[in-house]
Amino acid sequence: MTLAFVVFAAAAVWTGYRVFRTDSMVRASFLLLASFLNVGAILVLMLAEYLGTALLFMMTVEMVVMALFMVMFMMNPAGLNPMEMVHQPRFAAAAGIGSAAALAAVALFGRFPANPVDPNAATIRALGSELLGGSMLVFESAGVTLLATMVCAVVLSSHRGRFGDGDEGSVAPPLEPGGDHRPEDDLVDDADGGHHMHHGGH
Amino acid sequence: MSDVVSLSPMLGVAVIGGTLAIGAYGVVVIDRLLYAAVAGWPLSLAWAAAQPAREVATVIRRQPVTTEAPDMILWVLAPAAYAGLAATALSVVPLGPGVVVADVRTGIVVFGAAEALAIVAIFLHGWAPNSPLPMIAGYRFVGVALSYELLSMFVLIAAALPAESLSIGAIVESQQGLWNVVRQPLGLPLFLVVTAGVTFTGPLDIVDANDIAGGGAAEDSGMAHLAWAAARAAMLVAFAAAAAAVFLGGWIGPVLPGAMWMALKTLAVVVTVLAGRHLLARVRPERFVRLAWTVLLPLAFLDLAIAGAGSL
Amino acid sequence: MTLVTVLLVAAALIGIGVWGALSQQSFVMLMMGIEMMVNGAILAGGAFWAFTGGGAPKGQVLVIVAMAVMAVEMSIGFALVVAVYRARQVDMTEGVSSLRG
Amino acid sequence: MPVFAAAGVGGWGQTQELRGVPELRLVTTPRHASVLLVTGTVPEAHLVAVQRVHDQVPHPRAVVTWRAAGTAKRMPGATYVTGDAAAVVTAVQRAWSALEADPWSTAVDQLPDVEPNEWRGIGPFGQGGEGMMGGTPYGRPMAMTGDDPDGLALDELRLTLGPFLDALPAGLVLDVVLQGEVLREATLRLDALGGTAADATLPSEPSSAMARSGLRWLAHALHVEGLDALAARAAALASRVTGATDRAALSRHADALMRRVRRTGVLRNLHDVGVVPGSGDAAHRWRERMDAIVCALRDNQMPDALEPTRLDTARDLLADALPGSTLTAAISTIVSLDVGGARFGAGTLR
Repeated sequence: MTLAFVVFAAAAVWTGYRVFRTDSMVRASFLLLASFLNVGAILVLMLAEYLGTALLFMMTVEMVVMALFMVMFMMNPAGLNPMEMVHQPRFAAAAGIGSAAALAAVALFGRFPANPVDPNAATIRALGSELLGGSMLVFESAGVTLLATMVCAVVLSSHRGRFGDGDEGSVAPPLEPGGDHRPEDDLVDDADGGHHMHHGGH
Repeated sequence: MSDVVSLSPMLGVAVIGGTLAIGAYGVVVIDRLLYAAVAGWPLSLAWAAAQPAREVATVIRRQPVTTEAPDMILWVLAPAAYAGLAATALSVVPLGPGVVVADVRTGIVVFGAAEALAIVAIFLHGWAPNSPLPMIAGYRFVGVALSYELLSMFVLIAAALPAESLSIGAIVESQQGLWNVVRQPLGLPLFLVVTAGVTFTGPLDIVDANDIAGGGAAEDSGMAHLAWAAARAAMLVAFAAAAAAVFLGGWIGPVLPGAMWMALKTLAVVVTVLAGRHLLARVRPERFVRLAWTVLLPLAFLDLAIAGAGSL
Repeated sequence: MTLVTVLLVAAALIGIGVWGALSQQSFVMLMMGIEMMVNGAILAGGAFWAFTGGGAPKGQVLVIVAMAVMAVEMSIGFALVVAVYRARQVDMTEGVSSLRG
Repeated sequence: MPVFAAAGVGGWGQTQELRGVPELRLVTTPRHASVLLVTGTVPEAHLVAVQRVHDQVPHPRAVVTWRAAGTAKRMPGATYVTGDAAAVVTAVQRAWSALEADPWSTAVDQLPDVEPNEWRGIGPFGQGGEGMMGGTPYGRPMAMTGDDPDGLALDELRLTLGPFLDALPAGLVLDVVLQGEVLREATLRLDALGGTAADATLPSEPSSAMARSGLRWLAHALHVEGLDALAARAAALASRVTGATDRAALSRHADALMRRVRRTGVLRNLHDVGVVPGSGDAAHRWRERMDAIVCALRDNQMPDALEPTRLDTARDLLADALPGSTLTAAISTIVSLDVGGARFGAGTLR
């Protein structure tokens, strides 16, 4: 049992690290999926059976959508081009290690009540009745929020906005970061205000 | 719940492995027979049975050719993952009265997770060879698969309502009096659509399609091609067994022993799905997506409503 | 597999998420970092439910809400990436110095 | 016996008839084949392409050429067949058993194993494109950013669907620019089809010749739409159409076949696909051509619906039909137009 936990934990952390180290975007999204699968497995080990499998199920579809999004914006088949797009690496690493250390400290020195769940309790039945019983409001509001999210996502990404096209008056980014836009940067400024300057990868 | 003898792990692996192997071979033989029947060739069981064996003999000796810069890990992982998911999906399905490899209380959610991961495996199989046509196949499959994958969850949950449990064994138990195919008429057809989709057979074969030169499998040769075809047949067996268990009463049947009933029903589902392959033309992907969202999904909601009303 | 070990793993995941989110330039990778953080949070939630919560169903509801949060965050994130791209023709965090206008 | 058929001038029609032969199994990609069948004379421009297809067939491989006057000497070690379909089947089986006996007798690669185009070191990241995108690393096209009508800059992939793609009629090359599965640009070309090798397998009597080539087109079209079994039935019927046989039986069989095809829903699928000025949508062309086959057989007529579309007319017909459609719809449109009379051997269709 603990061996399984160690294997899943190590795999989750390793694939999580690899997500930001790999070149191909699609590989990154599936490495993230692998990390989630391992976390789901740990949840099942901790007798949260429904949570684990539901996490598996939900994250798989989410990562497939993310992969679809990747290929849509970046159709090169296997990510052959080097993708070194990192900024402020040292600061990020310091922040990452700092937050991990802080949380680890809480884990190590915090005193938590020891009240483990007993293995043969019908946790799923309890969850079911809880979802539709005590925290019905939480469950329904989560559902409605998801509906609102769907509508908002479509509105945000559609070409035609309420006040005209989404890309009206959109200007090309200045060549050097931070500088303001210089009109002469635009190679071709045709009617619809868009421009056709080839810019760097994604 | 009758006393469920949960098989020991090694025995379970043997049972699942054996069922999938025999089932996959049977799927290919049935496919050859249906092909010969529709093509008007003389029907001979001997010829249909010998065909896969001869084919495997030729494929095993063929040189596995790879493209220049493939994603080799994913290319090898995809068929293995797809076959593994077929085994996972079959492991939660009871093969006989009280005989189930993994008696999991959340059988349906495990089956749904296996199905969702199968979509990832198929996309990766198209993505890995780093060649345009397989990538297009994987890419358009994901667009279509996301639209009909919801159907299977609604339909399975509808079947779980009368059983008041997520475990497929309990669902089979709940069909003692009345099979789900009668109680929830919309359930089986929608599930067959999902079965044809995830195993890309029949009208929903947009992955290894003929119009893009074999699609996802265009760059496979030798053992890679054999592994992919075997995994695909195994997934069809797993889904057929699940359809038989959830909708056709699983091992419930008057005279014959339970496992025999299960085998007959799975065979019936496999024949219907494969017949669809030779009698229905391949769908247009973009039109099927519209059909799935605007027609099939409301039907799934209706099926859930019927099930809800039924088990009030 | 005690509470402390699981929490350490969750801390490591959240740390990787923070590092990823801050170090990557492209919006989409930044969102992956945020997803990694929520992943750690879900693991921590599950651990508290299993070891200290005594199987209280409300603990599981919290984790389910965390999953819903992740779904919302991802879809709105992608919609924002598309919208920002339309407005600024850029999808790197570098190019967007301010979101006004 | 998995066979990949590469068809040259005048050879495409006969290959479609091989779908009706139970012993052979025509596969869609050279990777799945053990025997390469080259039918008809491969024109000069496509020689490198046929050699590339030859090298893609995995070892142990064998080559059989059928009525290939010009290409025979360029395919070393190939068995050369001039007879009818039965002769081809025996030749393939003999070549196959020779491979079984001695796998080392496999045909050797004809092209040096070097990348088709120079790309290393070009561009800032050395994959031959601009920035981190584009170029053709390892000879495979890589996407480049391009605007799409929805105002986003999605990635475009330039692709050439070569002269021997299983889904396109023989000799046709389709250059496409793809965004996702939608075509931005598509140009159709027939590189070079020198000479007018008469298609000797067609019966002399004109109406049977038209009916037989119509059935060959139907066999290929059904295969592309995913109905291999019905394609085999159409191919078997095509091989039985010779001038002498009695027409009544054949037209009854043809009528039954057309009813089966209608029942598969393929016409409903092709509704509103590839609407081309002057000849309606793909479903209309299919219906027209299927009725023409039956009436050509029954009352010995020469319906003009069975006339293949000349390439130049097809090119401007498709000029606005292809861009904007998906790749599947584009291929179905080209197949429904029956472009390029290669079937007739009339190689002069420029």
